[in-house]
Amino acid sequence: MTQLTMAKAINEGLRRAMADDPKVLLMGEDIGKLGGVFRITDGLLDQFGAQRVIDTPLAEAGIMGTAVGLAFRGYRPVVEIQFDGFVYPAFDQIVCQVAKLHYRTRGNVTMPITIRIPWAGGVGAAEHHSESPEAYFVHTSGLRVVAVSNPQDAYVMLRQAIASNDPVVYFEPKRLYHSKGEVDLDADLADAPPMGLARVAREGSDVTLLTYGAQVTTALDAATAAEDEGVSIEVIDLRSISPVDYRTVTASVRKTGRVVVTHEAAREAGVGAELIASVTERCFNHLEAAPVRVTGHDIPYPPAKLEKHHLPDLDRILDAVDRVLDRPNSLTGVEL
Amino acid sequence: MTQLTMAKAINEGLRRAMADDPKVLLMGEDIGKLGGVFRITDGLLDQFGAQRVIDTPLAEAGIMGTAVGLAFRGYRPVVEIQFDGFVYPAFDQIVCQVAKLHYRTRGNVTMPITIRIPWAGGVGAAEHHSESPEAYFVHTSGLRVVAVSNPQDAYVMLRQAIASNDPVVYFEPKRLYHSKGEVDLDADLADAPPMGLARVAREGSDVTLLTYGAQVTTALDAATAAEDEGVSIEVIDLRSISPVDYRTVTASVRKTGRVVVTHEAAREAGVGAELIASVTERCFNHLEAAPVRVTGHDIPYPPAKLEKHHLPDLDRILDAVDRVLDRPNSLTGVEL
Amino acid sequence: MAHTQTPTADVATDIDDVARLVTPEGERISDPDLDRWVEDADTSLLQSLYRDMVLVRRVDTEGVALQRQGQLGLWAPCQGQEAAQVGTARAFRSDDFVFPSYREIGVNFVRGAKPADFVLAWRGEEHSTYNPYDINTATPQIIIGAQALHAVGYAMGIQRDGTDQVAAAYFGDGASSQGDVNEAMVFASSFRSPVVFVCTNNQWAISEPVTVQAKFPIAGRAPGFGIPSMRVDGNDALACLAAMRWALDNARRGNGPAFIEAVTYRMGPHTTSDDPTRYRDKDEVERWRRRDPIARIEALLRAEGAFDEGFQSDVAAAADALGAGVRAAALEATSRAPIGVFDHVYAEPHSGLEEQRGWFGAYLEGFSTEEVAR
Amino acid sequence: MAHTQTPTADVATDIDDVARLVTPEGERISDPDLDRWVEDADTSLLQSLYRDMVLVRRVDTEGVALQRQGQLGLWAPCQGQEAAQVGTARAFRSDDFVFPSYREIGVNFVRGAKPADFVLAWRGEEHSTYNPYDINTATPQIIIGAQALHAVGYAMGIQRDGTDQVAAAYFGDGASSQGDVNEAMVFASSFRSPVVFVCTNNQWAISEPVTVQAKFPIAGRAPGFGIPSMRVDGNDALACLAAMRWALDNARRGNGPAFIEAVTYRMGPHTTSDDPTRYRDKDEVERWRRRDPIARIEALLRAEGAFDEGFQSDVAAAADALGAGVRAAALEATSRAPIGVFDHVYAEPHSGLEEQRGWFGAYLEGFSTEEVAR
Ligand SMILES: Cc1ncc(C[n+]2csc(CCOP(=O)(O)OP(=O)(O)O)c2C)c(N)n1
Ligand SMILES: Cc1ncc(C[n+]2csc(CCOP(=O)(O)OP(=O)(O)O)c2C)c(N)n1
Ligand SMILES: [Mg+2]
Ligand SMILES: [Mg+2]
Repeated sequence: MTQLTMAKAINEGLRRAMADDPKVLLMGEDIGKLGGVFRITDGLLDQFGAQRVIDTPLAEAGIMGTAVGLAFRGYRPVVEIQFDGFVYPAFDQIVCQVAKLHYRTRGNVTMPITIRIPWAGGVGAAEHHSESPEAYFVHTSGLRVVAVSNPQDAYVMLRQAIASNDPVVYFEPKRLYHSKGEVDLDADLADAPPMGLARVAREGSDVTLLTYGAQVTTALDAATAAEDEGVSIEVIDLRSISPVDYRTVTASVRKTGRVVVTHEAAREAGVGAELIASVTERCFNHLEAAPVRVTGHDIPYPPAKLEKHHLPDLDRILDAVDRVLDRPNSLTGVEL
Repeated sequence: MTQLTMAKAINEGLRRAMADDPKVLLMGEDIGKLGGVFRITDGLLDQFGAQRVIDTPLAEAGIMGTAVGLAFRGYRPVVEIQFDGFVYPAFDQIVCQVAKLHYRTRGNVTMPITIRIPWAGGVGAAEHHSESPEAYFVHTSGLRVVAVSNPQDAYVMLRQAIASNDPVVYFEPKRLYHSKGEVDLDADLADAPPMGLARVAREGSDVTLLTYGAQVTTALDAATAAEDEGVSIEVIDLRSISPVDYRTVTASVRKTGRVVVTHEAAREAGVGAELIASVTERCFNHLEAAPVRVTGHDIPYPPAKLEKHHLPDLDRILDAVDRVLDRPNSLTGVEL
Repeated sequence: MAHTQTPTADVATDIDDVARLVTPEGERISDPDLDRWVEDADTSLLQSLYRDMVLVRRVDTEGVALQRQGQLGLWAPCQGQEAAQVGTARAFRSDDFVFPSYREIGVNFVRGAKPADFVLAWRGEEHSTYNPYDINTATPQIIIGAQALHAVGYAMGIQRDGTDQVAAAYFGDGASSQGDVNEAMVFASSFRSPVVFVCTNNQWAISEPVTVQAKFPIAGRAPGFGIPSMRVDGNDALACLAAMRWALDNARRGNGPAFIEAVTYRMGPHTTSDDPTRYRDKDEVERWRRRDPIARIEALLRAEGAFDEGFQSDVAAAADALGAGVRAAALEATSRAPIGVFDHVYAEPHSGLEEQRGWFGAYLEGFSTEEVAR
Repeated sequence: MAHTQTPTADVATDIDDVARLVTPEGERISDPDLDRWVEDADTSLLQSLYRDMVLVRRVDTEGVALQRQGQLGLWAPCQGQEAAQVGTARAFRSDDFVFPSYREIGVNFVRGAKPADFVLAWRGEEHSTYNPYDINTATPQIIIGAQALHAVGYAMGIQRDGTDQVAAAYFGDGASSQGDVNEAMVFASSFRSPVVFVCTNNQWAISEPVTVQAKFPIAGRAPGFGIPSMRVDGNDALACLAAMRWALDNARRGNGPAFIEAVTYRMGPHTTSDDPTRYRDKDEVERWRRRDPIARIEALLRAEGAFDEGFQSDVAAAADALGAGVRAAALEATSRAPIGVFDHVYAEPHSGLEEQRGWFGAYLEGFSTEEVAR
């Protein structure tokens, strides 16, 4: 076990995947000499050379489209999108090609492409640098979508994503890049929990709190705070948001009967909507209260000085917990 | 009142909007001499000239980006995307520019752009020609999204969309283009129901069936069939899927206590997820059963000969109705 | 370079400003750029080009007929473009990899597509039939221009593998406007990748004449990206073969990408759903009919005394057999079972989809039981 | 045109292959293409160019300082690019409409941006401050290349209004790779719209040298699209002014788009978050320091005897005042109230958002009551 930041854990995950399989290539803007704007690819150009760590022209559709061609040729491209807000020029190639080619070719062509996206807010960034676009990919059949919350998962799940023969969108919460944790660098993928499995990050009995990515930290903080008030929250780190591990989720909900979901992305047709719809469908008779979402507002990401009023924080989560527990909360008396 | 096909009603809506406001322009591929591949713009080039009916180069990002520039200049572009599956190259301009410019400029710049999308399946088309991408836009803050189900709405709501100072994505169900209905061509927009209002398409008391677009027809057929079995279904045509008229929706759900949602789009993080999450949140104590979705599978749109096994039809809807009524259904005994 | 650059002359619509080896009348002429690439062009090569084009036209005619008879949902005819497709495609090695668009019937024919491969997708049975690796040809692309990038990426893979293969992308004049095609030129130039872009300028993108996309020759764009280009008579199979050999050789020798604009004409509608009388003159079509690519080689062969009855009947027989094969493939097609819609979404087990497959299976079962019960 | 086109010479990195009116040493020279556009270039014009550049540099220095002091979240310095920005922007009429990128501090200064307009967005108070219609300049664009299309669309609007205004887009060498920029050239050429593309080739796109984007001069691309172009010394304010006047005049007279590549250098980091020592040589930076755009005009003015103390102290005072204004604007900034995040999402009432605003309002209220209660 080694103490690593999440950024370093991802770096090590890439290094290991490249060492294990010569078909693994990295592509992106500024990933070479600079090591990426977040230094995630630091040292990899030196170690693996310019044929495998490719600084591309500044064009995301171009990056994704050439990654598709490389996959046709048997390569396993790992694409870095520089920031969450710059994935949209590549959207057509992702939705129409990356996600559909295996289906289109009746399984003859695989698209083992990993799309790494430094992701979400809370870092005081400029416009387009704090987006949470995950629902777009969750809604896109043919993709898998994961979001990591700690260095160990970041390391293992990246390797799993790269090893997968399916395309995987891999979300890296920017605001956790510098957070540290134990990482087992020798982890054998065969022994590691599969990429699709959710993790009970904290056990609890009163309320199930579903989340992923950086919000796991916020959720755990909320659970600690709630404990002081005598409320026991079970926090589930989904890890994979498509598919979702409903076995773990429903087991928890059947136990608690109360559900709060939190994510940074906008609420409308977000991942939270899917979680609540699915949980309601699966656990209706166990629910004691309507599941509640705590999400970003349905607004464009606001200027940095205002982001704290947009991002769901501990207080907003606790307010929602009060709501599912039918205790006084901000919406008490408000008709929905 | 005149009997018109939906295609003709949309054509008349465009004609009227162009006649009313010289700032309204049409842009798209093949919309000039050809009148569009669905003939929706038939005759408009002749009537309004090439300065207002613009055959563009074959590049959707280009169309959307130049529409943004025209909006900056005070124009009201109505963009035709030739088929649902070709909107993705324009996604970046839609998400980062069209949806956000009003916010970014603190209201100084408006984006009165209408994006018309011939939409969804059931017409035996080739790949990429039967997509239901509406959830992507519903999840995008800053846009409004409507989906029409009959010629009268098509005519009035198109004019409302064009008159709106907000960007509106306007979905036209291809498989209803040739369906006919009464249209009041002299409709005064001031008297018409606002674009954001849902419509109770058929009253009923046992189950609320929420849908939009071409599925309204299927839903009404299902309601008729259910009546024979003594089940009274209230069908709500949402018309606007962002924002949703929850006043109308919750009034119905509070009455019936049972909800089925149907749409063609994939299930995961689709509009149905949002509807169920919101309805559950708003009407939990009135719900007698878990709301159920009947949607396209979470697969890429299948080849035409198989689309009937993908699209939710009358039988699948009735099966879901059985489920919310706790009557024997395909999932009886299946653990979710 | 000069600091100030003005565009080349506006000849986008000058269809005779092209490199050519056989005139529309069937006369063999010389071209300084092309000659060296077809020194082997003897009668038998010309005959085989002719033969391939006739067979391709037969596939096309059969496709249109099958669509009219309701056997196919749609068909995108390639009539008029046989030389551009067959001529260029014949220059490939079998281990080169080709990314075609939906209209490249002739390219796929040369690559080795089987009769069923031409019709089952248009029939709506499958999105695609052949295994791309069997004929080193990707599934025909419908998203305009997307495949140009795929070809560049594939070529980047070739570079990494150190082989002398070449990747190629086919796209239309309309596609030249797409960002993807331009980004493909940027990437190909930046990485000097072994890729050939073949832009089939058939004068139309559905109803839009090429002048909506380009007021200047499309071939003139590539050099700005550092890519040598050639504008060739797309109705001259020999010239197309020569140009493609030049481009492939250039790539194979490590000189990077090349661009070919094949100037030709879409004789038919865009697809069987299209009505070209709404937007183009009969005269234009008639003018191009006089440049027919098959008639041109036929005239040359006749002049050379190499168009005897034996040859003609051989070709006719092969065409008939192929046509019958295509027809049979359409008529004998069967559809996948309903539950088959779930096949091949993912390459590895997927808990969500497996569950949905189960639900739908239960539904189908219950449904059939019910049917039986009634 | 010739049927076969080979690219122009590989001079992407030849920074002296440019049109120029003032040498790096400050000598006024003649250029056959540019001379006629600056016949009015007397001392006072040169002084005012100098003055503007000094003021812009002061804004830039102040921005960097404010960021270092934690007053701004980020800053994208324009040092080294003052001539490319000021020189071109000075050619506009106030009723032309400009679409800048995030680095066009000098362009926005010339357009009339106020001190607060330079800092409040980087401070994170607002996405943008000025009303675009007040200075006929769009909000600086962060999505690389997107604004090129906006400028073309705006120019299409100008055409419809029948005025002789011009739209312009500024973007970088990196942006030249984006599909949007290339599509912008396609549309501009197709519609012959009055738009000028200014590509600021500052040699770097963050850590990537221009050779990743282009092995051949970027200015060489436009002619392939039918757009005349000019490659100009971007550190020569007079040459930039002249080139832009040529381009604007061309557009104003109805001849359609033009393209300018201003060859310059980003002296600083990409942004204050960047560490250029990781990817570029100090030597390169030093070489470019000797081509400083401000020093160059200063040398010329000195040679002309027009750089006396009075002028110098006037400029210094103006720069100090502007710097102080920028600083004050940052320090005095206040943030919107929390509920203000909901402002201006839609132009018209929106039931969903109003409801959410209400919920959040209730939450904020309850929260403050609670706070008080504790
Ligand atoms: C991204 C995208 N936009 C629009 C279309 C619809 N469409 C199909 S073919 C076509 C015209 C293509 O013209 P061209 O590139 O010249 O090829 P051709 O059909 O002439 O072979 C269009 C607009 C599409 N398939 N993909
Ligand atoms: C679509 C998109 N992709 C990536 C980025 C991240 N990014 C910001 S600036 C930049 C480099 C831009 O280089 P260039 O166009 O040369 O402009 P310069 O910064 O040199 O002025 C990159 C990659 C972005 N803002 N937008
Ligand atoms: Mg064409
Ligand atoms: Mg640059």
